[in-house]
Amino acid sequence: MSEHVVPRRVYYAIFSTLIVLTGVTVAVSFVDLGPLNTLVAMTIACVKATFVVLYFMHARYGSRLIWVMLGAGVLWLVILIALTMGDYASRGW
Amino acid sequence: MSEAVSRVAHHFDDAAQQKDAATLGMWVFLVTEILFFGGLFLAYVVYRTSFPEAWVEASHELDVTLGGINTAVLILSSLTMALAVQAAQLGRRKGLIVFLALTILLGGTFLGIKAVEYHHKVVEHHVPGASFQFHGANARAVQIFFSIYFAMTGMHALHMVIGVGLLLNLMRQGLAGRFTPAWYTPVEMVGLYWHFVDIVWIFLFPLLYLVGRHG
Amino acid sequence: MTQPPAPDRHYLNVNYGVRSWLLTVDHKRIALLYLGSVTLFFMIGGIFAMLVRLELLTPEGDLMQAETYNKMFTMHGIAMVFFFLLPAIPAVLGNFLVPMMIGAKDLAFPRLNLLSWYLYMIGALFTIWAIVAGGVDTGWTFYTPYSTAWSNTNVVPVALGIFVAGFSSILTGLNFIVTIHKMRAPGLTWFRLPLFIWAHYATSIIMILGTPVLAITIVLVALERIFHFGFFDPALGGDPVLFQHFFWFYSHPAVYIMILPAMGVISELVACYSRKRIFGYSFVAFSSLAIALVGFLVWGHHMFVSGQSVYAALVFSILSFLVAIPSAVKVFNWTATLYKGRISFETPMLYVFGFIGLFTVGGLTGLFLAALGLDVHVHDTYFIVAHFHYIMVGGTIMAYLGGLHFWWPKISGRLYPEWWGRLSAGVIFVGFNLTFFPQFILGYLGMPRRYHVYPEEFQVLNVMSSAGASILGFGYLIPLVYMIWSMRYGKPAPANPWSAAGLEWTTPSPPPTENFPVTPVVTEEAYAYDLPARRLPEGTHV
Amino acid sequence: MLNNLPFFPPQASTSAAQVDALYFYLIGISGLMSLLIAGLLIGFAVRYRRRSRASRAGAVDGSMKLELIWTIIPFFVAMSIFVWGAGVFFHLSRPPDDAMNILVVGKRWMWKLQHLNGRREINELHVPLGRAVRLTMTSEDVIHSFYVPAFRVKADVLPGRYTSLWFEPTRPGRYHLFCAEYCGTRHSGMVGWVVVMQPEEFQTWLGGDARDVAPARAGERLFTNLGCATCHNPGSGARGPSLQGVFGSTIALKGGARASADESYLRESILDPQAKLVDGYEALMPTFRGLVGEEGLMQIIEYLKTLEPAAAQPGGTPQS
Repeated sequence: MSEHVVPRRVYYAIFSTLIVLTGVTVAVSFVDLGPLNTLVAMTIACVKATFVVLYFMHARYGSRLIWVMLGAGVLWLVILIALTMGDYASRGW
Repeated sequence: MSEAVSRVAHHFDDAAQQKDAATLGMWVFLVTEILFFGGLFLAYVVYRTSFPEAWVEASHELDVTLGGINTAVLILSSLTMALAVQAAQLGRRKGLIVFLALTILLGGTFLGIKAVEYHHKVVEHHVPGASFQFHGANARAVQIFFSIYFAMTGMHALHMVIGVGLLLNLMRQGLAGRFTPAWYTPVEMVGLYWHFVDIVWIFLFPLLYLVGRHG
Repeated sequence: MTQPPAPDRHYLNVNYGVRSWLLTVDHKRIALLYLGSVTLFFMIGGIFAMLVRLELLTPEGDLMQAETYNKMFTMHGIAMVFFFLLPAIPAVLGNFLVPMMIGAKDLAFPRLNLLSWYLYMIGALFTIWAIVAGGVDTGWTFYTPYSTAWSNTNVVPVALGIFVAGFSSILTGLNFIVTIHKMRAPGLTWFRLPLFIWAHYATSIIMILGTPVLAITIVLVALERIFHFGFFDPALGGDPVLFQHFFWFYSHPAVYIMILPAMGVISELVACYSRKRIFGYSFVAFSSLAIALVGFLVWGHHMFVSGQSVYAALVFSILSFLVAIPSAVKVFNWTATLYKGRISFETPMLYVFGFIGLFTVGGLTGLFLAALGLDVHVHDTYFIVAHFHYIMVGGTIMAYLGGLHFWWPKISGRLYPEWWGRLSAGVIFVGFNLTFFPQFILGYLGMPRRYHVYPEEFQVLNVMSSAGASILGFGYLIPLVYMIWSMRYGKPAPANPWSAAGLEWTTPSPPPTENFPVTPVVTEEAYAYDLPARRLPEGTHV
Repeated sequence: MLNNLPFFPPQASTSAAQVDALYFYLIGISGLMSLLIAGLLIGFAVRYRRRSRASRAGAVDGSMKLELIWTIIPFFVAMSIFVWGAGVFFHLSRPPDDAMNILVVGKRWMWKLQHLNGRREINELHVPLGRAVRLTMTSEDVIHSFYVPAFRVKADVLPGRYTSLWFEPTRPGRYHLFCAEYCGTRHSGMVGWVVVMQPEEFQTWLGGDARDVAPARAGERLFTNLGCATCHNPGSGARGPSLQGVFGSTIALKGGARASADESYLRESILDPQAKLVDGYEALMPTFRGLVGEEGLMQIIEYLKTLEPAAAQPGGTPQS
């Protein structure tokens, strides 16, 4: 009944990638990229989160349904932030 | 290996259906957690766009090294958690106990470092409310930053404490030999929860600690 | 379809005693636990409603003080919204029927289901304690900065009660989603599912994606009120309009949590009593999903005059018109189902007619509020009060009573007294319209909500409304009496008194604990009313 | 035009007629739809009741054509309502430039109003017939909402921010003023009257005895007492940006952004100077929060509106 067993070296590889990415995000934050800083920090965080979801949480081997659920959760967060910020951004017009 | 009795509840047809149901249920719960923390991220986005300078000033009050160490500690605990789940999957009871212990230890370390940071904030009067003091002109906006900082990291720490409690419970069950390769669902479910809490911190760290560091 | 041997053992008499009820994990018993607690809170909310209506008989505030009145309408709102309307159909009818309709033995997580009921009761006890300890006067919407800085009533205890009860809703939604995905009987594909299941699946999505945002809003309100963390209070630098975004992001989809299960019940009833397949099955099913999804994009129509930007108001207004379309499609499909059917007028069907009529009025008045220019005038007036009562009372409660009567034989194993049922449905319909239609006129005249005293020229309409409220209140007592009466003295019910289609009717009434001796295999479409086995010999009176 | 209809609010402003027209359009649509649905319900119920002999042949349980019809037609009807509603909303949210400005401060359970010549009123507002009036409103505590049903206008009054609404009265008389956002114990007591008078009557009333100093002059006195003039003077080398002709101008901010100096910007700059730093000036200005109340802020802003841009203003910001 055992599902897909992820070889250990994959876990170690993912772990080291995450540590490296953490270092990168800290380093990049000390470089002045103007508004890009936040964008880069968030992209790196999303990449790290995707790695954790795919390999540590076995989403890669799980069913399509899990991906739909996760996608819905993230999309709803985006809806919440986007429509609210829509109000804040357009107040000055 | 002891008889691989798979404990199937009466209302399920077979163990696979039960495991699928448990996994789907856990993921749906994690979606509610995404929306729960999402509210805090909304407050963060709204107030950062309203007070950009104050955000930079306030973020400089946080200790990047402690934050960075904590991030590494949490990522390491995710690794040990994943290895614990794998050990349970392969029936290596000793490995499961060791990795669970390591994850609990790392969780404790994270909470310890967090306690140090909170103490530092109390000493510096950065806790919002009556005791809040901040030189500089942006005191009101900086106080909002710290309101959001304590709400986010406090809620995250609360989830860590719950996670450590769940892990201790897993240790007790693991020592009693309840997990077999045919039935180790609780270990995997706590694993999913733990990885989620780690992902929340992966977003909290840059958003709170790394704002305009180049200034 | 052979009639399974009616075992004398069923879920009600399998064992007795308080422990067998308080520690049950049988979804049917948990549904009855919810039935009891939900009815209790309906009565509590109803008493507050009567006190509010009595006060409004006269323009002066002579029945009670201003703060008492403010606590009355606040507790009416909280008791009705969070402790009756949100759980009613999903937790009572949903818990009982979702497993039976899909041929499962129980929900996916029975213990989680019992935990949901306990969380609901803990939240309820918090709220009752807050009522006893002096009540709360912020309105069920607890807007800031009034709720966090100015009100000196029990805001945090009630907020905590709602926070805990919110998790009951989340766990129920989670249970339904997993059950519907993973535990359907063999052969029961998605498009053979009863529309009751589709409606509860859409409702569960809203429970999962919306309720957590209310939970975090309550945490932030508590942090701001107790520790002065500045989130929503301008004195601390926060923005009160941000609270309204947080609150309405959940609270508008919450009104779809209240109406979607009602629509599911109506789809079942209209098909059964027309002896005909539902018209446009897939359109009605997808309308439920469309309402659930688009329902999350429209919350800004609660804030057209609250300082929100003009352009954001435009976006929310156009989206609010889009969310009205699926509801209209459903009403047209129900009406079309009646065409060339064989309609009979038992009590549940009377509730169906009541529902379709009143929900249409409720929905159409929603268009008034979505129109920006009009909402400026009618926002926060009795026009809004009338609109949402037409949907909540005229819609959800009518469908809840209809569903309760329809499945009562299956739940209790007894038949309710038919003529009493029809009488009470009529009284409720008349009382309802007399109560709430005058409020539309009051609203356009400009009478604001939550007013303890009001100008004299509004008195005539308020007296009519209060008169209607007493008829409505009396109308609701009648079913309470005869339903309890029927538990002991009602005629024993056959397995399928209405010759309805649906797996839940293939088991004896009341069903055994495991619902089906052998898991059924589904071979036919949903609502297969024109199959010979289902055709009623002419002339038999049901 | 509809002023004698029973159970109907008086039409006393230019926008009342527009809102009512939209209201009757919607009543028409809803009436039609309700009759259609009710008619079909009752008709089918009678015609196809269980015992009736009507033929059931051709019973159908779905038709794509019908579904499309009753999706597309409601969609276009809904869009027509949306467009009309948005039109009225834009009319309601755009005050004419020549509107007469009146300052409103909402305070738990009363309305404090002040005309520009200094005349103060509590829970009463006298306005001249046929002249657009613009209210600049703020609250000293919780959210209130200024609502005059006869004019069909309403706007929330938010603490910590200015909101505004406008109307042009078309019919003399006394009309209800309500607070429409729940604000605590005596929320239902926070009511008053809007009195529409003939223009000449209004002028004599305005010049009446109980007259306070005009907000602009009171603002000037505050401007000097609080020491604003020490930094904000038109002379070159002043530490603060010159405020000559600042109201309505576009300010170049540090970091390249630009902001239009409306009442909210000026109020925020007095209470949170660091929120928007003017380009080329140091962040020296202390906050005046707590030193000046809501009315004082309004008076200072009225004073700033009276400052004309100096003739030869080197690099002065243009008057909008």
